Amino acid sequence: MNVFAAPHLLPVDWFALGAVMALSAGLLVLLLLELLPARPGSSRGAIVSLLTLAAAGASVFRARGAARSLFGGMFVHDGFTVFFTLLFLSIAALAVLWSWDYVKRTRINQAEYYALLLSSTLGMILMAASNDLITIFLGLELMSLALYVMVGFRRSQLESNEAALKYFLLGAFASGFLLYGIALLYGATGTTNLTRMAAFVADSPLGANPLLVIGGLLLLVGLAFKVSAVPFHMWTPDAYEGAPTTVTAFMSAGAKAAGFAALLRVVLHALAGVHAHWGTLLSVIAVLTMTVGNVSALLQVNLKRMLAYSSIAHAGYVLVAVVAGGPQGASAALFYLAVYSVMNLGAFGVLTLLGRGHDERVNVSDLNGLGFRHPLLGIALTLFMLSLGGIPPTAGFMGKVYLFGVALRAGLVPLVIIGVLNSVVSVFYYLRVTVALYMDEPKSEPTQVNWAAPAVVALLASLALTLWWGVAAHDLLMQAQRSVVGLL
Amino acid sequence: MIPLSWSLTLSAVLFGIGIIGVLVRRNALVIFMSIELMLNAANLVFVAFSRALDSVDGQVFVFFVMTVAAAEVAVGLAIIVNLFRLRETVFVDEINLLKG
Amino acid sequence: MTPFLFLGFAALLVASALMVVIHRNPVTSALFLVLAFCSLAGIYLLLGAEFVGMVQIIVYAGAIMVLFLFVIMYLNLSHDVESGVQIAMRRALGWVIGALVVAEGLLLAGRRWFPGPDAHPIAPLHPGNTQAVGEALYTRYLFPFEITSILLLVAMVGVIVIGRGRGAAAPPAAPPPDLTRGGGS
Amino acid sequence: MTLPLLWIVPALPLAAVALNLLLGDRLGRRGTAWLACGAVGAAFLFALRAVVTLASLPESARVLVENAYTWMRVGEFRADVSFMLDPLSAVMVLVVTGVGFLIHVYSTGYMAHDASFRRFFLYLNLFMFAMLTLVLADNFLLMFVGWEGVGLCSYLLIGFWYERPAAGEAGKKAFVVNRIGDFGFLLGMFMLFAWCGSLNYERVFAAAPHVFPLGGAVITTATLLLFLGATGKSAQIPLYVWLPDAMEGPTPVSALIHAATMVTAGVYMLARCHVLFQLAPTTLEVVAVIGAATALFAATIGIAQNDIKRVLAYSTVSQLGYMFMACGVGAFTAGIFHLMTHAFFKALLFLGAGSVIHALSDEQDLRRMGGLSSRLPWTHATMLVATIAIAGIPPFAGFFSKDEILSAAFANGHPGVWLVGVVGAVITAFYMFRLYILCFRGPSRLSHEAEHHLHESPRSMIAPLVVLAALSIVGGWVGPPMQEGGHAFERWLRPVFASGAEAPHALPAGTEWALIAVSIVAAVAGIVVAFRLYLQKPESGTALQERFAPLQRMWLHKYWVDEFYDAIVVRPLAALAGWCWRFWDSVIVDGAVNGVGYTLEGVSALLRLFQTGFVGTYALFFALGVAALLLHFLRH
Amino acid sequence: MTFPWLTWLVFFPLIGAALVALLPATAHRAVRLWATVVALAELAFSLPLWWRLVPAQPGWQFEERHRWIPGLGASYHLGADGISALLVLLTTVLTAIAVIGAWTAVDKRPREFFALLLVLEAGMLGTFLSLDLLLFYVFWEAMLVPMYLLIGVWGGQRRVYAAVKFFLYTMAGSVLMLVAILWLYFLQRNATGIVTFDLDAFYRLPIAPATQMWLFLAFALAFAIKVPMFPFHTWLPDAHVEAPTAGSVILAAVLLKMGTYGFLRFAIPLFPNASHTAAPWVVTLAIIGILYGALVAMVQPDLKKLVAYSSVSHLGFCMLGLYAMNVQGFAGSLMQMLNHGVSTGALFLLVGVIYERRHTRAIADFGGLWKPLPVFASVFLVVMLSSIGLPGTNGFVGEFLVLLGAFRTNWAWAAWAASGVILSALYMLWMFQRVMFGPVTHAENEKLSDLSGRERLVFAPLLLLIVWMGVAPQPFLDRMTPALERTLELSQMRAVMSANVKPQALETAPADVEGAR
Repeated sequence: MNVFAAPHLLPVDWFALGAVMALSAGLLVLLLLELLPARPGSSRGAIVSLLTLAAAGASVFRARGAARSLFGGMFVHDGFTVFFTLLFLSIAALAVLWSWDYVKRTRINQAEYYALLLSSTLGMILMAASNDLITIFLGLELMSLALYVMVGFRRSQLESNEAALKYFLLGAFASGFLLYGIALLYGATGTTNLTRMAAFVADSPLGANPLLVIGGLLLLVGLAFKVSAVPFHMWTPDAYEGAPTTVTAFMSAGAKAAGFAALLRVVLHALAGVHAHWGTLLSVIAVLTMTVGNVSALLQVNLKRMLAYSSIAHAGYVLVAVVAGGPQGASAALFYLAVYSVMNLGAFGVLTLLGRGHDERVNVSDLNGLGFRHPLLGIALTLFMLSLGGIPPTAGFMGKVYLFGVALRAGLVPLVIIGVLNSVVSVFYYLRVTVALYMDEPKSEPTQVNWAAPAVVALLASLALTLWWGVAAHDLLMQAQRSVVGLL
Repeated sequence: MIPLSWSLTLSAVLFGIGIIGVLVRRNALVIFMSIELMLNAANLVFVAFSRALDSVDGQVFVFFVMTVAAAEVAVGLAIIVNLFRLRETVFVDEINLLKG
Repeated sequence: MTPFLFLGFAALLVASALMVVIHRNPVTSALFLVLAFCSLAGIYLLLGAEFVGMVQIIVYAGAIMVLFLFVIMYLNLSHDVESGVQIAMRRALGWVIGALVVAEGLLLAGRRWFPGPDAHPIAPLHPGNTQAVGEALYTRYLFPFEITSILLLVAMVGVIVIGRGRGAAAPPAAPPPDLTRGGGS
Repeated sequence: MTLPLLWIVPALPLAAVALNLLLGDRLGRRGTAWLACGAVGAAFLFALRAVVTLASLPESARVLVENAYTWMRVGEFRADVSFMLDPLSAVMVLVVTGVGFLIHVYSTGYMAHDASFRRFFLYLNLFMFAMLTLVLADNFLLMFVGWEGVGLCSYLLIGFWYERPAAGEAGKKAFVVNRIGDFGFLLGMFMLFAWCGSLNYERVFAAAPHVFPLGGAVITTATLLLFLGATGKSAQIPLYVWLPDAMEGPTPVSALIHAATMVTAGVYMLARCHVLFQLAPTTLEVVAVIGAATALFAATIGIAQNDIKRVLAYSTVSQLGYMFMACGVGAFTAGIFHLMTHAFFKALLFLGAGSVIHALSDEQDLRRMGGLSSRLPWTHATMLVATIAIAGIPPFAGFFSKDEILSAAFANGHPGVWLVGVVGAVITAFYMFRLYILCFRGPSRLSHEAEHHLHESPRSMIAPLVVLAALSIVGGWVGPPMQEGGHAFERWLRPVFASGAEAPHALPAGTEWALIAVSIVAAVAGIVVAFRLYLQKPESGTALQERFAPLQRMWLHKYWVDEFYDAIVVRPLAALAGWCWRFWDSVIVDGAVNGVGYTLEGVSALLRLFQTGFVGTYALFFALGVAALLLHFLRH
Repeated sequence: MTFPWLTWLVFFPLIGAALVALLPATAHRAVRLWATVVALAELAFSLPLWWRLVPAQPGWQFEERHRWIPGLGASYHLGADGISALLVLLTTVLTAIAVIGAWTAVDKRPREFFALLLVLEAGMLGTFLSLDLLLFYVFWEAMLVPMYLLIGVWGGQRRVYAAVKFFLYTMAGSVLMLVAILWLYFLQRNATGIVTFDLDAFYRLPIAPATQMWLFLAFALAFAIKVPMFPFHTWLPDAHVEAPTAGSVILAAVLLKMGTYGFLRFAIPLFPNASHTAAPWVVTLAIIGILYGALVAMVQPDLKKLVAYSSVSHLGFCMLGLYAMNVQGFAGSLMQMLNHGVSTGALFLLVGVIYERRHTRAIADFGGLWKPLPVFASVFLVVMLSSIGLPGTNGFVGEFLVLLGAFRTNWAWAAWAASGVILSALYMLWMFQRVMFGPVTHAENEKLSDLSGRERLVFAPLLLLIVWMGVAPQPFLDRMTPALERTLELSQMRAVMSANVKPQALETAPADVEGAR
């Protein structure tokens, strides 16, 4: 055990690692608490998780300035990590708030639910923070396993279970590719550490080595699956629709962001040297992703499915930033991911209020007339939709402006034009929601809304951020730009 | 000594068989097995390279992969069992409630 | 003599892998999978990775496949009936595409390729491979090692959640699955 | 200069309009009548005063300008609201206010029982304002204001009895046809501004000789465009078609607008721009020919009409033709002279006709009149005077002006025009006396209740008739022929037309007398024939009609011109519009827009087919994706 | 001036909207009252732009500039000149009138209705006053939302279709403009190293003619759809027909002007060379629009649709004037914008009045209305006359100057356009004849009530404006002309400046990336 004493092995900055440890601890606490019987309808699960997240956030925030590289460069604590850690923590926090009442309503047993939520958050953080393919892989698996279970959480329901099965099978399939890719990269570069890999790639005549190419390609495929980029997106609508709505909200924001975090680290950092050769490839994927996502969403009447497709499309937008590359590209991706997470969580969150008992399905027509009956809900949903569509003065607009601006600067004119036209197409189905909210009358009895204090808090929080980043984007912008400096 | 190319080719073939298995079978369990084949193909690559590069890391990776695989199998089988409970089938082409 | 052993194991591996994919009976597939794993373990040994070889046998062939078999038995699955034009078409497509991927990979790899540099001279493969692995595992790879622990924990929780018998989690009156309801309009 | 207060002349009717609007029905009929007539009367007095002031000036300096305010000024473009009085506008303003005043008075009687009495005088005063603006303007733009303003008022007054569908139709027709003319006027103005850099008369006329070469293409185009405007306003071929329909309006309106004042605006405009027109001989030719043609054409139609007012309408068109003929042959003075006399006797004719119609309780068909001479002595007498005047029997006013035109045409080398003019004179005399006879002489063909209600008009209507009759007799004496150095009227106008070289009648006295004789003979011939055919032996008249049945029918249907325009212009336009909307707009343009949407939805439906819900399919696409990516790198 | 006048002007309606929205939903009277008060107050606040504007003074007046997103170089920059000041006044006047006009028309959810109306006003004012391209775009796009809701919630039968069409069509045009704006932004950055969206900066930036063409096309598309110019007009009739009266009024009176304003403020001065190259095409479309709009209007069976198509025709005049590229044309165009705002706004109000009474807009359902509704008919008459440009009404001044300007550039343009004057008289008078003249054909029209006191109050200022701007337009011209002349000089100067600039790509120099590494 002298190993642990060896100082050069563990130059651990405990605050830098704080998030990881806090989450692990919280996870254990949650599980252990199950030993004490809870009184019916208690919210201790939620409370504990919120405390955990708060603690994690606090510790990371405290060490936000520091730049550390732990465990021989496997876990790096830099601006990038901080940004994403805080993002994931807030996503999780919002998800908890949304779930607070939802899990009670749908009789999901809380301890496991929140435990899994925390662990998948942990997985995401690892994906963003790790500078080594292995840890990325482990983090991804951690996140995914937890999500598989959460998607299938309401196992007595056919949809939920089917969704879990599809997500799981395809996910495992994808991680097979991912792993093979890692293996080949390891072979080609002799290391799994991204920094060393970058160094190696930089000073070797590249594009030539098939191992590297295939490896990078398969790695890309694995991550593309997680961010649901076309043609690896087909699980998305089904999984999103079948999953409990809160889970959908959580994964639509978190898993995607985590996938992109890893993608950014790999593509823009480790394989920066090859990135140039991949421009066309990524562009094609980006275009396909945007277009397929938006166009498929046009005819959806099931809101969750529609939003699922829209999330695919948004992945496409972020991919444009990835194609643009460089620090600008990365910061644009960060900016957009933050914005997207907030507005998307908001949108899905509103759906959690609408689910009728056990019927997860929410059709657009279920919203008929809600806008005037529940003004807050109406305004919120409308603004989220506008933001997703990129209409000012909302965060979504600023995100698109920055993102497309960066892409334009990188000379990706056709890509940008396709992108903006796509956003027009998307507005068509986002508007359908507002049409239902304000312009249609309910045919049957109106959908009832299950208000709950935590949900309202979450709603207001997302709403505030969506608007604030829409009118005053400066701080977030600076944050995003500063966060990528360490990365590239 | 065994040339690296042999092991790589072998792993490639194994990986391919895995993919094919996933694509052609309709029994969720068998599909899952094929996925395990793919993982093993990856492992083979790791081992081969750890040999070629004269570094132990590759083997350590294999160890992690196995752990992950075990975890996946546990969860996956649980899901499949649950599926069978609900649907009395493990055939993936009899399951499409969610589509369109 | 090693090369011949390698080729033998390789042949066995490929054959049994193919059987896994081809054979109709899941049980048989599972057994062939065990065989495949064993032969793979053999190859590991030949590549000088004793520890991995052993773990391969113990974990995979031992634990994982047993779990598989157990499940198959538990669900007592008989032959898969695989007939009908649609299925046939999918099978054909599957073969073609799978083959395509492999072929492309091999073609691509057929070009001049080279492994990366020797990354860690500090951990030479001296006899006593297990020790080396162990050292690496508990020093450089301590962090991932810890993560795997959480990973396994999560897996356990997940299995409990999903595998737990119908009860607490189930709603008193779960609505009957309405199979006509698709996703779209 | 403030003293002569030009602007008050148009301002007075406008003020009346404003008061009329503000006070509304509180005024009562009496008040309204007083207000309207008073305003116009006052305007007449002020005009008179202004003219006196003008006359007091030395001949060379006979022009009064008065700038009210700047209307628009953008860059180098500037248009003022400013008025100008020179001998020409003096004539016009006196005619307008004078005749206008009489007609106002007449109307108080004529419209006495109409429901919307107030609205009538509102419009009438508004018209006076617009007409005076037109006449007094000192730049083209302001003239255009009056020009369109009178058009508007004529629209309103024609459609005054809006319950009659025909009235609304006629009003619209009048306005639109006039717009076609205005279109020309507008473009003409643009050309003048583009070349002369101003729209002010003085500047334009000063600059014109220098910028426009004599007979140059530009000036010809410009003047032709202006003339197009004139044809619209003054009902010349090809745009005369609105005037006959305009008879749907109340008769005083016909008298004021469609006989005495508005329709002569075109002639006034030509006279005003004579400098320009004399730079474009081609245009003058066109004017002369068009004028002559119109004179004859309209006259022939007049023969066959049975509606008393329509006959008068066509005679108006024809007389306007004479005026243009005059301008065309360069005898602007003669044109204005005839304008004035015509204002007198034609107004009188209309008012008389109005009196008849009034007496016969709105009967307008000549075939149901006759023998009224005894029953309506005053009307009969005055009408007779007017008829003789228009027929051109000396010493009545019409003779002098018409004769001057004809001799000028002959003198200035347009014998063809002259001939047409003479023929026209015969026909004019003929149909005018036809009208007179059918109306006043012969047996009564009145319907019974018309007979019953028959009564001479009130004093308020008779008085103006008498005044006008007087004018129709003496009006021409200001311009007797054979004067040394031109007659009084000519001398009065000389400051205006001096600039343009007015062709002097360099005719030997003998020719002069001969021409006079010819025109008198022509007139008498027409009258005699009329008497023979319609009074002494009507049967021969009918016989004649049988002989020339086709001709008769052609005239009765006005040469089918309306039908022709309908087929050539109106229907195609309507068809085009319908096509633009139903096919082009709805199907093509909007179709394209919606098409995009439909296409996208189609693609969407297609994409959803791939989302089968089977894991197998998804895995297949997944693998395909991988294959595609590998292929991409295999390619290089 | 120290007081942030324009900011107050832009955001006061928002405050008012919030205030109205917070009233109890059932307090209809209070809602109307407060909405009116707010609108009138806003009108009062906008008056300084008339009194205190110094036309001759170059540069922006009432200017305000604050940091907004320094990271992007976007600033909160407001300012007015003769052009925008007049349009702002138009906006405030018409909004006030629309609010009062909608008193009785809106019985369904008046609170939300009036609140949205005020929000819309804020958006429009922001669009006219912002001098930072990003800010401009934000207002330009954000303003779609309230209009969309106004049409979609309070509209007629096919309101949803119309609303969505309006939103998507307009947005489809403007997104490309956004791309162009970003392009400009990077051009600026590459050329001068300055990071800014400020209009003044772009006014100083020479742009290669080839590049100009692309950027111009992007801008022009956005504006042309808003105007709307000929092939892009089909959203307009739908939107107008479905929109509630107040919506139509605002839409016609103000929203369309944003397109023409955009051309005048951005497209022409920023891309003079491209504008000059494109002028023949733009003018051709404008003239087609004039004639086509008039023709199609002629055969419309629906009053509102007729007025909508007449707008297409009138806006054609505005475009013609702009692309005459001389000061008369500009002035005429701007006058025409104001005129169209007043006249067409009034026309829509009139149609609304009659729709309120009869719940139909089909011309065939009317006839002989003069008898039961003399006052209504007279007002209608005057408005119609101004709309067909009779001298003495505002319509003439605009049309005349436009045609004059056009003639000076190319006589054929003026000739074609002038024939539109005939057609406009044709369709308007024909409509008037069918609606007002003749005997009363439908019994239910017999006992229609004439304009109420409130309605007269609504129309009085409009009629006043019609006459004032027709008889004494000089105050307006004085205010706009200097600004227009400056715009003209600016574009000519920029044309020379950019004539021989080489086009350059936007890709960042490799050094850029290295620096970031």
